[in-house]
Amino acid sequence: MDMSFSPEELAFRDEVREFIANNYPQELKGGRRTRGEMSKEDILKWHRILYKKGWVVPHWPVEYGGTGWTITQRYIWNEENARAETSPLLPFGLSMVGPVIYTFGNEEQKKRFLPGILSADDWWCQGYSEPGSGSDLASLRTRAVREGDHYIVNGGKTWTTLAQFADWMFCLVRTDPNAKAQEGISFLLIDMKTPGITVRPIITMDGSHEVNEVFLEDVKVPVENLIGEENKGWTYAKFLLGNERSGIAGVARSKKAIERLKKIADAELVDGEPLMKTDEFARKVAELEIDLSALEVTELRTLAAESKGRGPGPEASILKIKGTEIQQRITELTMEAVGNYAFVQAPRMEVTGNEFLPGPDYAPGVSQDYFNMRKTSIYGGSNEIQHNIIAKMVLGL
Amino acid sequence: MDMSFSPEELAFRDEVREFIANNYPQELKGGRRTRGEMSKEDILKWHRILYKKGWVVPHWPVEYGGTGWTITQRYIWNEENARAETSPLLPFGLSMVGPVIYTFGNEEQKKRFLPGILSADDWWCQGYSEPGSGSDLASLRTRAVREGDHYIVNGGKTWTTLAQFADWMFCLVRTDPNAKAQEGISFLLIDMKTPGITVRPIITMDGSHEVNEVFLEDVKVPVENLIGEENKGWTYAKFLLGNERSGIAGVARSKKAIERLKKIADAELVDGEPLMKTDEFARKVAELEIDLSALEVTELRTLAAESKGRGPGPEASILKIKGTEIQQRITELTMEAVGNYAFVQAPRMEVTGNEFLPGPDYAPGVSQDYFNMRKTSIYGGSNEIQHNIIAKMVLGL
Amino acid sequence: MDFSFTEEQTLLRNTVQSLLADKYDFDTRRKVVKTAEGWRPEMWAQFAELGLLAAPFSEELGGLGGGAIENMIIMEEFGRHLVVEPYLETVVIAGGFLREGGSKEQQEALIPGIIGGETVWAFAYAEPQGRYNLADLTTTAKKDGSGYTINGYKAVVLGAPWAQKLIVTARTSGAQRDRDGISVFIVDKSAAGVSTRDYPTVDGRRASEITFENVKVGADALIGTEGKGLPLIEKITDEAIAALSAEATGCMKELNTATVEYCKTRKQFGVPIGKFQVLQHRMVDMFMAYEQSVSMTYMVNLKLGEGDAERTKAAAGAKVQIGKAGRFVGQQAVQLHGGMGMTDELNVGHYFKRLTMIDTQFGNVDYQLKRYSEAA
Amino acid sequence: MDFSFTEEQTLLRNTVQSLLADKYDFDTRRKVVKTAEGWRPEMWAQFAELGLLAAPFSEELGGLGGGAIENMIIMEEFGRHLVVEPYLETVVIAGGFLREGGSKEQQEALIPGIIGGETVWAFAYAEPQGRYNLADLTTTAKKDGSGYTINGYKAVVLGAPWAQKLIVTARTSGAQRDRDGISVFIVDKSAAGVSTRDYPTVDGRRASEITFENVKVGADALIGTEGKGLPLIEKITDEAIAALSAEATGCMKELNTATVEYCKTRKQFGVPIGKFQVLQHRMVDMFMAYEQSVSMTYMVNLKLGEGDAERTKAAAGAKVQIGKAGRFVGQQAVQLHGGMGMTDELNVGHYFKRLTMIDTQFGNVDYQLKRYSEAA
Repeated sequence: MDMSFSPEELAFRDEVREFIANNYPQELKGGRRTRGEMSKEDILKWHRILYKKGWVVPHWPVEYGGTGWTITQRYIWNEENARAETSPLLPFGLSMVGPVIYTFGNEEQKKRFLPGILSADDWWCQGYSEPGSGSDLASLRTRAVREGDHYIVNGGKTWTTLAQFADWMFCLVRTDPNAKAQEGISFLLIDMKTPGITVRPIITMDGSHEVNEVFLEDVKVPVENLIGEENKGWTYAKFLLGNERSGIAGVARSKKAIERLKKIADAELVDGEPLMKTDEFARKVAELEIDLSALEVTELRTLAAESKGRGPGPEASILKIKGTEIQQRITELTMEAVGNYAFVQAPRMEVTGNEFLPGPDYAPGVSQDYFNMRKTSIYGGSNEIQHNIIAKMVLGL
Repeated sequence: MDMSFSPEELAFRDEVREFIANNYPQELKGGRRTRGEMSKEDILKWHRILYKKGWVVPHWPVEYGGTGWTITQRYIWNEENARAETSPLLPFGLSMVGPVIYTFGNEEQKKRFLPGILSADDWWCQGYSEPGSGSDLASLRTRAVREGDHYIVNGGKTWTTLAQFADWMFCLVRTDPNAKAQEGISFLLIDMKTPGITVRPIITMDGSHEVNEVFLEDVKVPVENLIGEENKGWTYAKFLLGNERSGIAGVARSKKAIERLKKIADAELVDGEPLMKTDEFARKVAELEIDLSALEVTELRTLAAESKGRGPGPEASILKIKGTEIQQRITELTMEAVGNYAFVQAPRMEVTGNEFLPGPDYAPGVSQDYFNMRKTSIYGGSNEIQHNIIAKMVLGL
Repeated sequence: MDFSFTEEQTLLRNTVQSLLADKYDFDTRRKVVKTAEGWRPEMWAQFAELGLLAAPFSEELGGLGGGAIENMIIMEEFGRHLVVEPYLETVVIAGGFLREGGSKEQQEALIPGIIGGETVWAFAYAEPQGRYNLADLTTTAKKDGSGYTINGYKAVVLGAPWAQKLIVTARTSGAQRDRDGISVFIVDKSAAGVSTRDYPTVDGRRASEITFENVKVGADALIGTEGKGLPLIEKITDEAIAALSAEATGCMKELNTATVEYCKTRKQFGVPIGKFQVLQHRMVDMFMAYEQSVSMTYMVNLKLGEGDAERTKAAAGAKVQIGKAGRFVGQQAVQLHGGMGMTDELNVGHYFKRLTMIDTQFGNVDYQLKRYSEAA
Repeated sequence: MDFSFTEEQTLLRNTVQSLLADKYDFDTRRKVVKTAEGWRPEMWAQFAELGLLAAPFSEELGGLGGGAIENMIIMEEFGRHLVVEPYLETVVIAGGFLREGGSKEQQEALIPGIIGGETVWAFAYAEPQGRYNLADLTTTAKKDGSGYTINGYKAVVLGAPWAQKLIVTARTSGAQRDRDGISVFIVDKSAAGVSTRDYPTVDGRRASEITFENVKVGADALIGTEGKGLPLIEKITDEAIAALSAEATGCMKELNTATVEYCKTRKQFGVPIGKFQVLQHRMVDMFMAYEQSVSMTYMVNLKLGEGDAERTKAAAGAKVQIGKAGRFVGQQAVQLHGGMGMTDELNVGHYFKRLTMIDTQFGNVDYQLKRYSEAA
């Protein structure tokens, strides 16, 4: 047992740190803008730099563009990115559909789609949830009917993150209406420019436009865009969800967010003393830091097990539950820290730069961050569903 | 709306206060011994004094011995008893079987049993739970078979509080084995001296002997000891459980217990300062006091509704849940307050008076009180069951 | 001891309920808060017309002879409809200052304007460095002839964009956090030297940052005794807390009803999600949090007339209770509504945001817990 | 980075497991703790024989060359069986003081007695007024010729009834809570002037109150430098915390296993209670609390060799985690076992009681939270 880095790992850390310092776009620095406030090009800038460097998919097999890093190196990579507050890469291509394509796709599909994912020439979005499906993903009702060498797709998807920018959508559709819930589902790749697709924004309570409804009306999708076998889509969907959860603990970014919280609480005054020096606030932050320390080791233990061929497995649900609880709590305490200025509503879209934002620089938007983060215990399989998974798969209940 | 007392009510309070001061037995003063540590005679002393005064069953109808007090007067009575830390009266006769007998019993039974309940010449215990039944009371398996003018009872009861002293047990038995769970149950009164009854102590983890197993082997019970109709016992059982819950909030006693906690926390030192002056402990006590204030008003609201003929109803489940949570929390903080001396094990039975009990007087036994109070969220319908009741009966889920 | 409402009080509640049911549905409100104005002066006029703005004033002041319970009833119903109009600031707070601390002249001059709906008020008390401490003031009022000159900065003055008049707390003597030396003034928002910058708040209201630069007011601008303003300020903010508690219970009531309703109809895995025991118990906990909040709201509103210590405990206790309950109920209502709960379209998120901000207003749970434990 | 155990460590665990499975079943333990002695010296001899008491000592000190990880493994297994014998006090604490602070002579004279099982130690550090503050000492040691004279009172000295030797903290200079001026002494329990009163503890152990009245010790009784003992005391209590954390995870593991097992077999309303979603989620929360505790236990045991600040954070953090998790897991294990969980007969209550007391030992959650937040 050992929690320290080897000299090689330390050298790697320095290399990574230097690369980020030299290459992360100046204009993006400062962190913590939500994607709802960023332009499409800003969102992609860092991706494109990493693509050039060959570091855009450390978690992929080397043959498809992976870096071949060890688990520890990937841990360091994540840590360093969080430390520098780089804007996170979009997961839809890199962590979601990419691995599905290289694992279950045919050679044609790999050739056709992987390069665009790596280069970010193709922007992907996720067509999983439907109005009414929620946590019960398998209840989806979007239909795809084979007609010659096309499927005709009708239905709708919702909570589709950043679909407003998307070139492609990976989509679960029902191809056998008579099969039981989880059977009869297929995994289709759909060009967002196909006629019959309409994207309607959903504004969330914090004022952001991150998610959308996508309406599909007689959308023609070539059969060669089917991944794997027809009616076996649920297998690929579950594989994807398993991948999605593994990064969700967000430990490194939460560490950074706590640093920021502490700085704010140092600047805020209670009776002339820094808020951070008050017993009560200090304790709340300490509890949060301890929770996060524990989660960090829990994640490392999971990664260690993974690197030995075990897992990720249902234990990953712990990472989702605890990770999102911590993220939510950080935003909650940050909002608390700014006191009366928590009232300030910062514009989330169409920022003109002329808005009057009172109070210290760090204050505007913190309440909205808190409101926004409530989504994390709902999406990606709600935390209740994660409890069900552990109860069933780990405890055997 | 008004939360203050009228002049008449204030006069009543003074009368009650004076009566308690003049009549509560000197040797019982000081409060908070658990019944597991008291002799049978000590437990009954206060009861007998109140019986003489005519104040032993303020909640009964006047015709059966009640005082005819208003809801507010009963509230004052409870408050004053808690204030003086009088030892609570046993509920088994006064609050449980007594009301069942005067509500559902025949004239004979009323004449035969009510006087002994009032005078405490009869000590009652409750034969409800069985090994294996737990919160699912209706699953009971103790059988009573009619033979001539007797029932022959076989089976066993458990968690029978203070059965070691009991003269009588009110008992749920199955008289129709073919009926569905809640049907086919009857309500019998059993003389504990009847041959075939064995009482075995259950020692709880705090070292007390409060509860017992009661084995029933071919116990002959005269048919005139059946309450109401055969196979209708569930109705009476539910009536009894409803009554049981209404007093369970324990607000007045919890107030007194918080006072005691605060005194302990004033005496305990942290770096030379009273624990009660530390920010963290003061806040925890404040949270508890606020919870209790809210519960007090909630109880008053329930009583007010009751006095207008509504309720008690399933809202009483709130009183059980919050009341027991608060009682548990008080013992938890009291244990915390004494620091290292929480380790001390005080004798709970067979006290010789010669035991060495280190630390301040208030310390020995506080951990055991905490352990003991864990029972309150289990018995009387576990707090999970109370949640089910509210979900179903109040929220209609 | 009595927890029932009088006939007049029940009538008042019915009046408010039918007005709001008619004119204050969620979609209307959503549109209104997005306009440049952000509120409806014509709604305010209706409030006046129906006597709501007169409810808590005594008859000799031209009111309807009500008090805290009337405020409670109105604010609870306002909470249920997320009413943004500044009843709290104008009637409860400014009205409270005038009633409790104002001279007969001030009362006669100013209360009719409140009751008639002509004057809207805001309460400029918080300062950036002061957080929730009402005595932590750097705004000063210097004696200047028979009047005063006010200099300073007030943060997050809710409702100020709509107001004509301000209640301003300022230091006439003493050091920054002294309890003594604080005074309360009436200032016209249009007075020379008052400048405001307005902005929207996350709960659909408007606020201003206000700078006072050599603002001259007369001797008649002072409410109560010079330098002895803090006890009055504390009393009135406790009255505001009592009213906010009622608003919060209104919000929670709606959230609980909506959540139970949603869970009864929304199906997942083939059954209404309200059949899942974990969600059932969650809703029971939400229900209990609401009931306990109602209890504390009754308590504080019934104890506003008691001595300082008892009033403080009741107000701080109520604020802690509604702060904790509001957070829990709000978060869980969103959680149980799933993605829908996150949207701007549904009312759930709006109640949640308002409850969150109520916790901040006049000091959050932490602040009030400390205040509670320090009260004698 | 590596979270795997060596072959030797796995072997050690297996050894402990099979010994305890064989000799330390719950019923045997229950009988033993009710005897007058309260422990089994013959079990201690077996520990010695199997090399457990040698595990964390270096080979040059006659040990097996292990360290914190070995303590962790042993204590976790001891936690699973509620072992009462004083491994913590003798091997971890006294052994730790000698290893980290003892002179070569002290080590050579005393460690063999620990390893061989001949000497049992206890740690007399807490005082009634001091609560959890290791520096809050009124016990004094006055220079007396080449040696010292000790006077004072120590509270709740766990395992002392079984011990021959004591580690005693005392003030050689400075004021009551000064960090400087604290020294650590070895005192024979049989020395003149040492008097003890023994009593049972709620978790089935024994403790003593100890009075020191003009107890004379030689210069060789001092561990480390006179007046500079506090950093050493802090380091060793952190090692004790690391070991206690492991013990706590052992207790939680057993409680979780027992609870899941019970809920699978116990039926209510016709189904195993483990089918009720509320109980399922409760058990998932218990499982997560356990996993997070294991993580913090690994962390503190891996960081004992780091600088003071980092070690303090790891130890305080672990103590907070196991304090909170232990309380939750213990309470819920009792709750889910219903009435059975309340009985003395079932092991559940005993794990719960031990977990409760572990929180108190060396400072509870509140104390350690403060310590964590004050660590640089």
